[in-house]
Amino acid sequence: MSVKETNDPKIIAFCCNWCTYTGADLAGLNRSHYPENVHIVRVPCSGRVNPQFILRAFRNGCDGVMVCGCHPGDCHYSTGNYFTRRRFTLMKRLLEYNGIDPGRFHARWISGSEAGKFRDTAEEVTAMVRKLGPNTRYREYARREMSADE
Amino acid sequence: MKIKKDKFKDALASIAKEAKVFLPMKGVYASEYRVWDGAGEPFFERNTALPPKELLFPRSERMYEYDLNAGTVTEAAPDEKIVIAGIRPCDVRSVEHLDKVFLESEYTDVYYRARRENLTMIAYGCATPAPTCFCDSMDVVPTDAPGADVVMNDAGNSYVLTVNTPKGEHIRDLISSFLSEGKADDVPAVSCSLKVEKPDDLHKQLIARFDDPMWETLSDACLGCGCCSYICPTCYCFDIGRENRGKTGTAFRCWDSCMFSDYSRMAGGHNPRPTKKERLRNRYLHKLAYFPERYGTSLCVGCGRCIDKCPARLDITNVPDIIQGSESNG
Amino acid sequence: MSKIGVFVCHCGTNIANTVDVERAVASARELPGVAFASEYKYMCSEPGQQMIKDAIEEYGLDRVVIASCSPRMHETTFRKMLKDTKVNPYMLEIANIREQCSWVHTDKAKATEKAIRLIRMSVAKAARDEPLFASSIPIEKRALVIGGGIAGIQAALDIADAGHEVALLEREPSIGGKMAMLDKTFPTLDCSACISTPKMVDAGAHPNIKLLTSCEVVKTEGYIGNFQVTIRRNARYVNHDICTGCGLCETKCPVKTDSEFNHGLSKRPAIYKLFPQAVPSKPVIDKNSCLKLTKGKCGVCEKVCPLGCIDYADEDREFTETFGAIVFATGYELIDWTALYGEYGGGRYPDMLTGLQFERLVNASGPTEGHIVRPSDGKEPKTVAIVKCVGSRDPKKGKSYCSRACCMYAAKHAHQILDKLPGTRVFIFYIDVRTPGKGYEEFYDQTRKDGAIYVRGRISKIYKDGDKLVCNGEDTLLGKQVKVMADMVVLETAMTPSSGIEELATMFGVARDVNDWIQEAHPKLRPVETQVGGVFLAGTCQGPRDIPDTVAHASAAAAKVVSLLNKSEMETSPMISVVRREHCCGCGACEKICPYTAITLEEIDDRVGAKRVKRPIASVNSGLCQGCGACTAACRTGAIDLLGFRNAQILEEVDALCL
Amino acid sequence: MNDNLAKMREAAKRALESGDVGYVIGWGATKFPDKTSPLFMRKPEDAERLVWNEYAIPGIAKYLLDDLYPDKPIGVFVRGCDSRAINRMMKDNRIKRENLRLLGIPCDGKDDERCTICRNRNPLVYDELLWDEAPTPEPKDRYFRANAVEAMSADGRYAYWSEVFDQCIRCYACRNICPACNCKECYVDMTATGFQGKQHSRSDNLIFGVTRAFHVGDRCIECGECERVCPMGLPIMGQTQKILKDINELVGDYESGVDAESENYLGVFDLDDKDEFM
Repeated sequence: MSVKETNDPKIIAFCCNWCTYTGADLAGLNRSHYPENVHIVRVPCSGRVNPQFILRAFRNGCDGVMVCGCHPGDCHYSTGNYFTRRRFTLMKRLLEYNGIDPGRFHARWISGSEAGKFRDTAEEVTAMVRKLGPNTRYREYARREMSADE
Repeated sequence: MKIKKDKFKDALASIAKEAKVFLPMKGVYASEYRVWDGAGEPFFERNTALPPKELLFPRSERMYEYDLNAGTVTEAAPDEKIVIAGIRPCDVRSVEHLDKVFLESEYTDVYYRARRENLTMIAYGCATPAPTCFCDSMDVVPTDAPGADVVMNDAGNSYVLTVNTPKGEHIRDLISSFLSEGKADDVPAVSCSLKVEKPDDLHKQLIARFDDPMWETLSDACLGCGCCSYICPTCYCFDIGRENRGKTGTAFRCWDSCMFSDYSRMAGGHNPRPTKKERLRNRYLHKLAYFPERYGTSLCVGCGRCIDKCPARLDITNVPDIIQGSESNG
Repeated sequence: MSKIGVFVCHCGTNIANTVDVERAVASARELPGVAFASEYKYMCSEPGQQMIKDAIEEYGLDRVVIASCSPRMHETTFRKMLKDTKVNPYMLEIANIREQCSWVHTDKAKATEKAIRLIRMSVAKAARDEPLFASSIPIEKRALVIGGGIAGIQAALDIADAGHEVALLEREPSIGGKMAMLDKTFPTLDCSACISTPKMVDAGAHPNIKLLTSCEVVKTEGYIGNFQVTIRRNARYVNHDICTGCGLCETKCPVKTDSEFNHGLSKRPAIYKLFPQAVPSKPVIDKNSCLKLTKGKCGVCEKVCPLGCIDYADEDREFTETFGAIVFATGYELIDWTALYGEYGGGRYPDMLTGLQFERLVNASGPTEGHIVRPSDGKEPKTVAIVKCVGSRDPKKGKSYCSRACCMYAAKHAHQILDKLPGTRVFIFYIDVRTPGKGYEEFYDQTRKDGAIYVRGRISKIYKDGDKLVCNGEDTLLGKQVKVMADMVVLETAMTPSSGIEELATMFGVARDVNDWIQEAHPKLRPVETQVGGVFLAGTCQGPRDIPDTVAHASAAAAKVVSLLNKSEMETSPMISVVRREHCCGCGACEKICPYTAITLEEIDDRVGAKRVKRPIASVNSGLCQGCGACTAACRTGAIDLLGFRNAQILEEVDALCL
Repeated sequence: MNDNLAKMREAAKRALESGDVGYVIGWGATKFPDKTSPLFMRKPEDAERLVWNEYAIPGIAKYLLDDLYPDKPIGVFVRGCDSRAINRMMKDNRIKRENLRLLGIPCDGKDDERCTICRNRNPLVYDELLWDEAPTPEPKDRYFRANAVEAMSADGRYAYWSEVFDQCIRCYACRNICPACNCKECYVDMTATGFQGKQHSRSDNLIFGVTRAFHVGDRCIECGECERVCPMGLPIMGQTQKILKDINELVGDYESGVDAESENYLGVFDLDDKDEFM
């Protein structure tokens, strides 16, 4: 099974427990539908997300990555997302600078009540990543026959 | 036998029909033995930044792949024929040393063997040693490489070829249409400017001075990076790792360096070589004492790469200098 | 190898309708480390839980993955369940296949695939779970209430009545705060002193309350249940242990200086009680105006004191006490309008008063014994202008917020003027009239009926013309310029946080909002807590409010304190940061990023070669750490990690998704 | 022998003779005229081996991390770049000022491309200044590498960095010379956590490159030593320059190591920070 055959992107979303994860749960309660491609990893705070997680996700085969947390000012831990903002503003630019398409990495503020925004973001990111096709950059193929580096 | 320089590429093209040809070439950032694309110019003026060991002992090598779902293990079996055209005599000597380690000791390394058997070396007799070169002090003749399959020397507008082995004869047959008669004995002698005087029992003296304060001075400026090991043609340490993906995965090995602090760190945290002093001493002793003790020859071939590239300008030739100095002083 | 049990819940049909549960179970069974996998209709039900317990017993499981609804629903339930088993409650992962899978997807095949991936991620994370143990910290059953106004008094009384010791700290020489200065309280017009002084006396006499007047907090360490607070008692120069408060000294003191309590409308001696009903009812010496202390001359009070209480050698003294809980009741101040409103004369005209000055003026125990007269000439005013929102709702010059109490006390002031000086013309300049409180709208109506003239508009300029204060403004309802020739102007100025709040908040690590009010932990659901465990809020330190709200807020804070102090120890979450000492280089990046000051650099003994050295490493205070993990992302080495969400665990989840 | 070298030898000798310092770090000759090697002088007579010429290029401050608990202060000759390195390591709590004896030597610029972007030839922290400061010439484009890469297309940038990191041999010389890379243990060696694959593959090399840059990023003192020491001659300042360029664009003038107090960009925040996330 070659990765290039399918275009069913894998998208990972690091979501803070207090806002976005709750917002995603609310999307569930509302029965809002979005693509199956988005998978949430629960973290206590977006400030917990180490930029190296993103590199690892691209390395091992994610086609898109999201980092989501509370809106600035709403952090459950009062200041975590301010650091997230600084950290990922730089990281996003650095990734683009290294040739990762901006469509593959998204940082968003989604509150616990913004179920609609979560759904819309999931749809939007999936569409964008699907258009870009499978990610090969920074990708480490586990087996030789799968190697398809550019 | 001779080959006109303007026929050299045609000859390479003939070889390239049945083997992957590597030439010393300039890269965008550093020179190395690169796959010849049919057009690239050889870079004979200096030895390459990277040694040829990568072709036998890759930086990172997949050893086997496994699939627990299918219950299969697939071992890598490199079978690509490789010809290095223009390998320097110092580097040929380094391959001879690697052979000792990977083939001639009680354990044979299957991956190395597979690659080695498929390798043909056409040496290029060195006419332009760099200021950091000292191979002739390490028993290498710059213009000759008995360990190579073919030796090639610059003779004005042509190269003079000497065939040493059956593999060499095969190369000769492949390129016979470009060859003409010619003698090899007109190759002028070449001498390195950097000379290293070393006593015959250097390895014994070094081991005797295991606790000498000189190691501290020698390692003062060491940064503890792996530069010297990785550009050394004879450093052969590796680490084995695994890339697991669920029930499938790959075992790989990759270069490692005894200059790294975590190289000798044990699981419990103890490190028998806790500082750069012990680590640099180990590397120098490996080159100049342990290997000679075991195999009867210095592991250092005098290619000078480590002197040239060391960020702190450490110089392995200072070691025999100190011994020689204290010998002549004492 | 771990022995993971995977339990997939149908949630009736909530999950099972969209996810092929059987397939999910079959696929989970194949995962590395999984020893058992099964499904059930309702995992959270009694039989569901029993099934998990039985499987743990039967298959010797050491960790559990439950694929069900959101962990926000039932993580606690399942943790509690695991308490009765051999599996540590933190060796549990929940794969959210309801809210984040079956409810949001329709294609059963695809949803099943996704559920399988989510379960795989949870299993991978669970394989790296480690047993965690909630630790408990002992609770010192004493509270410190900072600020002795009505909020502090109320909180202290409530806590003390519940049987806990309270220290009530006040930087002034008496408790009482702003409420003690007020004349009457709206809307009932009962006398402020009549209702607040008994509370002051109660607080002073309560066996569980220790008054710390003339005291300030200088340093604090520790955390919830165990704050070590260093307090400075400023020198009083009067030995309160023997002083009976007879007041002789006050009458003989030759100094006359502005009375703080009367806002400069009268004078007081250098040895003084803040006000007649002060608690403690004993004087102190103001070292800045006392002749003996400033010039070395005088000493009258020492001579007249029958008990020898005067001690000019008294010094500031620091002491440290331990408290389990802290209540901030630091109150408010009025904004300094003179610096902001040059167009109102900037404080040059004596007949312009702030609301609190007016309170003293109209107060029977105030400088004029309650007669409303002009400070400049002692004449009764015939026309009074009351200007609201001075500094409030004025983002350009003052504060953007509404100070909440002013509408009502402006009405009260108008009422008092009309009551005491019938026939006076009272103009109230306002932006809006806000009367959200019991009886408030009725009071406002009554004031208008009494004759107060409400003019909608800001005053743009006040200047003196003869002995009149000319107030220029616009009536925005009529769209006409108005000019009032007033004899007296009362400015109802904005409330701002008490001075010193920044230092105090910083000491405790408590956050402030943009206006420097203390930030509550949650604006709706945790209005009396701060984000620092064990530090609570009472009254206007959190934002402007009136007396009833302040008292309610204070009692709420007291209830929180009491429920904390009723425990002898408190369980803390074990999902906190941990430091690998051998990897930590002590750079302090984590220390700066921690919102709870939970990380400090600690010197540890280490060996470098043969040398014994001391080196700094990060150290996590388990009482303060809330488990946000911000520190982990700041650590380049990865020496600090978050239990329950370790770097390696998150990476395992990533890897498992990528399979 | 030039005057400045005489002053340096004198200062080193004096310091060693007085017994105030355990040793002094400077530059010594090698067998090759165009190369110097960091020199550790332990005895007064060692000062005679000191050299100071256009090849006295290697950064020497990083060696302070090899001896964090010296019995006596360590003497170090400090140029502008060395002084910023020292500030950097002091800010990161790695070295203590009282363990240092800083001999300030205003630099005249070296025979190295990276010195053309130097903003501080004069040392910013020192105990004594051996000769007069001279103004630092107007530096060339601070972001010369980053600007060049930014001008490429996304595919071009990926191709560019792939070519660079395909050549990377992961010797970590860049890490080991860098004064901002001052962790006790590097994340690279934390194999149990697994942030960094050990394979010498394009992806793991690229990930090393980006991670190194991000870890150094707001701490980079722009000395260029990472490039100087790279045995493969890789233009890796292009990564750190990009981060510094972005920081300067986001919050205005930002430089690391000019003092030992200023906070790191990523260690603080501002409520009004630019928000590029929706």
